[in-house]
Amino acid sequence: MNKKFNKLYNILCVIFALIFIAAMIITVSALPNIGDATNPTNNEVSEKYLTDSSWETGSLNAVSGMILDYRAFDTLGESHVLFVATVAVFILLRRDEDSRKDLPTRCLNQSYEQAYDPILAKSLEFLIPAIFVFGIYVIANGHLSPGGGFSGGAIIGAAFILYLNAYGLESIERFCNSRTYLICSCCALLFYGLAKSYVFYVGANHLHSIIPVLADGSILASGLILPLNIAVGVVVSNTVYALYIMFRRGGFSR
Amino acid sequence: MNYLLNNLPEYSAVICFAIGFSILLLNRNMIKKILGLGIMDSSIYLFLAVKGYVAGTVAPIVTLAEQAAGVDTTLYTNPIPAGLVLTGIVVSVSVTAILLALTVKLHEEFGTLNIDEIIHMVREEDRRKE
Amino acid sequence: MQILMASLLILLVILAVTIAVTKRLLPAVIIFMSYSVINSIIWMLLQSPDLAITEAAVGAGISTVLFIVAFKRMGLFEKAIDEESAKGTEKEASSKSGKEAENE
Amino acid sequence: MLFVQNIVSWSILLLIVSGAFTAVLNAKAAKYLSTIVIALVGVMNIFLLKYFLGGGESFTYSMGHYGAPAGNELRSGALEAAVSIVFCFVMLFSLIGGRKHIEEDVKGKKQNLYYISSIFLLCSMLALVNTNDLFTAYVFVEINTITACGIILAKEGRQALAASTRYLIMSLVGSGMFLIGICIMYGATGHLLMEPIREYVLTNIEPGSREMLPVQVSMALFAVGMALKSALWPFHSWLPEAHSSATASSSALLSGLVLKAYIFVLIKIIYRVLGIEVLSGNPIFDILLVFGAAAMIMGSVNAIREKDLKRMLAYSSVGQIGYIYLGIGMGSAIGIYAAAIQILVHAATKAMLFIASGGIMDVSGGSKKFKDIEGAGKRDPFAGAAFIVGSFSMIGIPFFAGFVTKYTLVSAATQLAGWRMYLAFIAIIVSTLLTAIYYLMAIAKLFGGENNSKRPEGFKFNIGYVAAIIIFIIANIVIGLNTDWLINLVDLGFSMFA
Repeated sequence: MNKKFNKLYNILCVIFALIFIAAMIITVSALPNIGDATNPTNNEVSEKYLTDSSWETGSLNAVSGMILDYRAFDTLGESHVLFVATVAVFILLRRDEDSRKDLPTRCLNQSYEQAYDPILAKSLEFLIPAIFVFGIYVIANGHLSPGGGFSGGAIIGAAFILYLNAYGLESIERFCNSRTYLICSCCALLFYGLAKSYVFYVGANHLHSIIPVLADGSILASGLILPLNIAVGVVVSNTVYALYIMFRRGGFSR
Repeated sequence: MNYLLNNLPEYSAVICFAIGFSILLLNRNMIKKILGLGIMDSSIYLFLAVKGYVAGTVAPIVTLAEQAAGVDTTLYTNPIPAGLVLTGIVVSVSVTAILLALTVKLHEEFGTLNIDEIIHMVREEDRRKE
Repeated sequence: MQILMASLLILLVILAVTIAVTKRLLPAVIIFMSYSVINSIIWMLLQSPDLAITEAAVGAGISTVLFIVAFKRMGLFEKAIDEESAKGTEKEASSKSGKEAENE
Repeated sequence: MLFVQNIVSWSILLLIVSGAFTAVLNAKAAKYLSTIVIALVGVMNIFLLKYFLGGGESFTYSMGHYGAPAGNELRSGALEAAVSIVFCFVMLFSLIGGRKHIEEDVKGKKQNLYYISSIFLLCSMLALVNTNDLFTAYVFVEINTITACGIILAKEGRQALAASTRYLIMSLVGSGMFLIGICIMYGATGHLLMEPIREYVLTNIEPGSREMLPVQVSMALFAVGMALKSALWPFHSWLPEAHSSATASSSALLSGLVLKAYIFVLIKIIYRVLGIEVLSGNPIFDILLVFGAAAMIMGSVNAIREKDLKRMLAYSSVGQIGYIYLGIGMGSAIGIYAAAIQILVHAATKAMLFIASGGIMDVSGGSKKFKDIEGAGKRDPFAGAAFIVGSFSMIGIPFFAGFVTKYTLVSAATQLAGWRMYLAFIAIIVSTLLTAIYYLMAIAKLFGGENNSKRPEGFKFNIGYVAAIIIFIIANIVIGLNTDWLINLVDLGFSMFA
C-alpha cells in the first residue's frame, strides 16, 4: 500500500514539475526580451543609480552604492540573516564540554583533531597571508572595484578555515575563540545597526548628515560605505568560521 | 532561433528551477533535498541576474573621468538585479547551513538521513507512549 | 560569445539533471559545486563581476566546505570506505551509499 | 516629518540593535532586556495608533535620503499600527506567560539564544507588516522563517527536530515561490516598491493583454508561496507536530503570530501592489476560496479526532487560517476586512489557549493527552477560565472576540454570487458546528472527572503566567464587547491602504 502510494506520489510530482515548467515558459515568453535597452527594468531607477551613485554615495561601483546606501535596509536585514542563522546553528549543534561525555561514540570520534601535516603547513605559510591580503583588498576596495563585504568576508573566513586545518585548534584559538567571535560580531552588528539608524533618521527627516562624502575616487571617498563594508566583512568572516567550527566539533574550546 | 538563443538564460533558469523542485520532492534523502533547494535558489538568482543585462554594455563601475563629465547610462548594465542577487546568495548560504545542521542533528538522533523513516520512527514513538 | 553562453547554460541544465540522478552523496555535492562555478562564469559573462566573486566564494566555496564538514561529522566517509572494502565491488557500494545510514 | 512618525522605523531598528546586543548578555539579562524592549516597542506603537486615530494621515517613511522609487521605504497606517500593537503585546505576554516553561525546557546557555530568536522574530514581523518594498519583504520573510525554526528547536527532543525539519523545507519552498514571483514582477514592471508597480501597471499595461500575464502569474506565485508558509490546507502537515512539540510560548507565538505575518503580507500585496479591481477575475481568488473552505472543514475534522490537547489546538489553527483565506478569497473589500479582523482576533485568542495549555500540562504531570488532563480546569482555575473564554471566542458566541469575525464573514458572504455564496455559507456553518463540538468536548474533559481537583504537592502559580492569562481574558472580552470600535478601526485602516 505504502509503496504504491509512493509511486503515485512520484508520478504526480513529475507531472506537477512538467506542468510548472510549461506554465513558467509561457509566462517567461510574455516577458520582455533579454538584453533590450528599452526593457521596463532599465528605467529611471537604474539610471539614477548609475548617474548619481558616484556623487551621492561616493561609490564608483554602483552595485556597492546601491546595496549599502540606497537599499541599505535590505542589506541590514541580510547581515542579520547571517547572524540569526548562526544562532539557529548554535541552538542545534552546541555541545557543552560536560555534555560531551554522554554522547554515543559514533558522534564523538568525528571531532578528532587532525594530525600535523608538514606539506600543508609549509605551503600555507605563503598562501594564508596572500589570501588575507586579497580578502582585505576586496573588502576595502568594495566601492571602487567589484567585491565588497560579503565576498571579502567569505574569503577571509576561508583563510581562517585553512589556518585551522593546517596548524590545529590550539594555535588558532589564541586569536579566534568564542570570546573574540562574540565581541567582534556583536560590535560589527551594533556599529552597522546604529550607523544605519542614524542615516535613516537623518534621511527621513531631511536633515543634513554629518558624514562627509568626498567622491574623489580615493579609498576614503565614500563616507559610510567603507566602514560598513568592513563591518559586513567582519560579520561574514566570523559567521563562516563559526559555522565551520560548529560543524566540526560543536563549539569553540574556549 | 535567434529569439530562443537570446532568451535561453531565462528558459534554462526555469528548467533548472523545476529540476531542483522535483529533486526536493522526489528524494527522501535530506542531503539531496538540500541540494535540490540550492539548485532552486541559484536558478532563481540566474533568472533575476539576466534581467539586468543589456547587450553591449559593461559592468556598472564608472571611472573618475566619467564621474566628472557625467555618466552615460547606456554604457552600463543595470545594477539593481546584481544587488538583489548578492543579498539572495548570502541568504541561501545561511539557509543551507541551518538545513545541514538539522541534518547532522537528525543523523545523531535517528541514525538515518531518510526523512520518511524519521517521520515513521517519531510516529511509532508517539503511539507507544499512549 | 553567444555560443559560449548557450553551451554554458545547457551545461547548467545537464549538471542539474546529473545531480538528480546521482545516488552517491559526495559526488552529488561536488557536482553541485561545479554547478555554482558555472553559474559564476555565466554571471561574469553577463557583466556582473560582484555576483561572480560572491558566488565563487560563497556558493562554490563556503557551502561546499559546510557540506563536506557535515559529512565528516556524520561519518559518511568512513562508512563508504568500509562498505567498499567489505563488499569489494564498486557498484554495490554506490547503490548503498545513497542510503548509508539505514544499515546501522 | 512629524516626530511621532519616526516610531515606525525606530521600533524595527531598536529590535535589531537590541537583538544583536543580547548576544553578549547572560540569560537573565537577556530575559529582562527582551521584556523591556518588546514592551517599549508596543507602547511606542500605541502612540502611533493614537496619531492615526486623531486624524493623522498614512505616510511613507524613506529609509535614507532617497525616497521612492530609488530607496527602501516603510509605510504605516492605522491598520499596520494596530497589527503591530497586537503583535508586540501578544509576544510580550506569551513570553511572560510561558517563562516558567522556557526556563525548564530550554537548557542553560541556550536561553539567551532563545531570547535573541524571539526579538528577531518580532523585528521581522514588524518589518513585514510595515514594509512597502517586495524585496525587503523577502529578506524579512527569511529572517522570520529561520527564527521561527530556532524557537521550535530550543526545546530539545526528537519530535521537535523532525517537525522543524519538515517546517523548514516546506517554508523554504514557499520562500522560493515568493522570490520567483518577485523576479517576474520586477522583470515585467522594473520596480520593487509597491506604489510604483501599481502606477506602472495602471498606465503601461492594458488589462487582458499579453503583458498582463506575467503580473497575474506573479500574484499567483505570491499567493501560493504565502499559503505554503502559512499552512493552508493541504500544506498543513508540518504544523500540528511543530506546534505541539515546541515549548508553550513558542507554540503561542507560532500559531498566533508567525502565520499571520505572512498572511498580512499577502493582503498588503493584493491590496497595494495591484489593487482588487485589477486582480478581479483572477482565478487565484477562487482557488483560495475553495482551499480556505476546505481548510475550515478539514482542520476541524482532524481536531475532533485528536487525543492530544496541543495537537487539537494546532489543528484548530489550521481551521482558523482557513477563515482568513476564505475572507481573502471572496475577492471583495469586505471579505478582506473580515480576514484582517480574524488576524487580530485569532492572534489574541490562540496565544491565550496555548499559554493555558502550558498551565494545564503543569498540573497534569506534564502530559497533554486528554485522558491525563481530566479535571485540570479545577486544579488550575486560570487555565480553565481561559479555555472557556477562548473556546467561546473560537466558536463565535456573541460578546466574545470571535463573534466579530463570524459576523463580518457572514455579511461578506451574502454579497457573493452563485456557487461561491453556497460554498462560503456551508463552510462557515459546518466549521462552526465542528468547532463547537471539539472545544466543548475539551471543556468537558477539563472540568469532568471526580476527585481530581487536588494540585500536585508544592505547586505554586507563577505570577507572570497568571497575569498573562488574566490580561488575555480581559482583552478577549473587551474586544467582544466593543465590536463596533474594531470594525471602525479596520475600516479606517483600509481606507488609508490604497
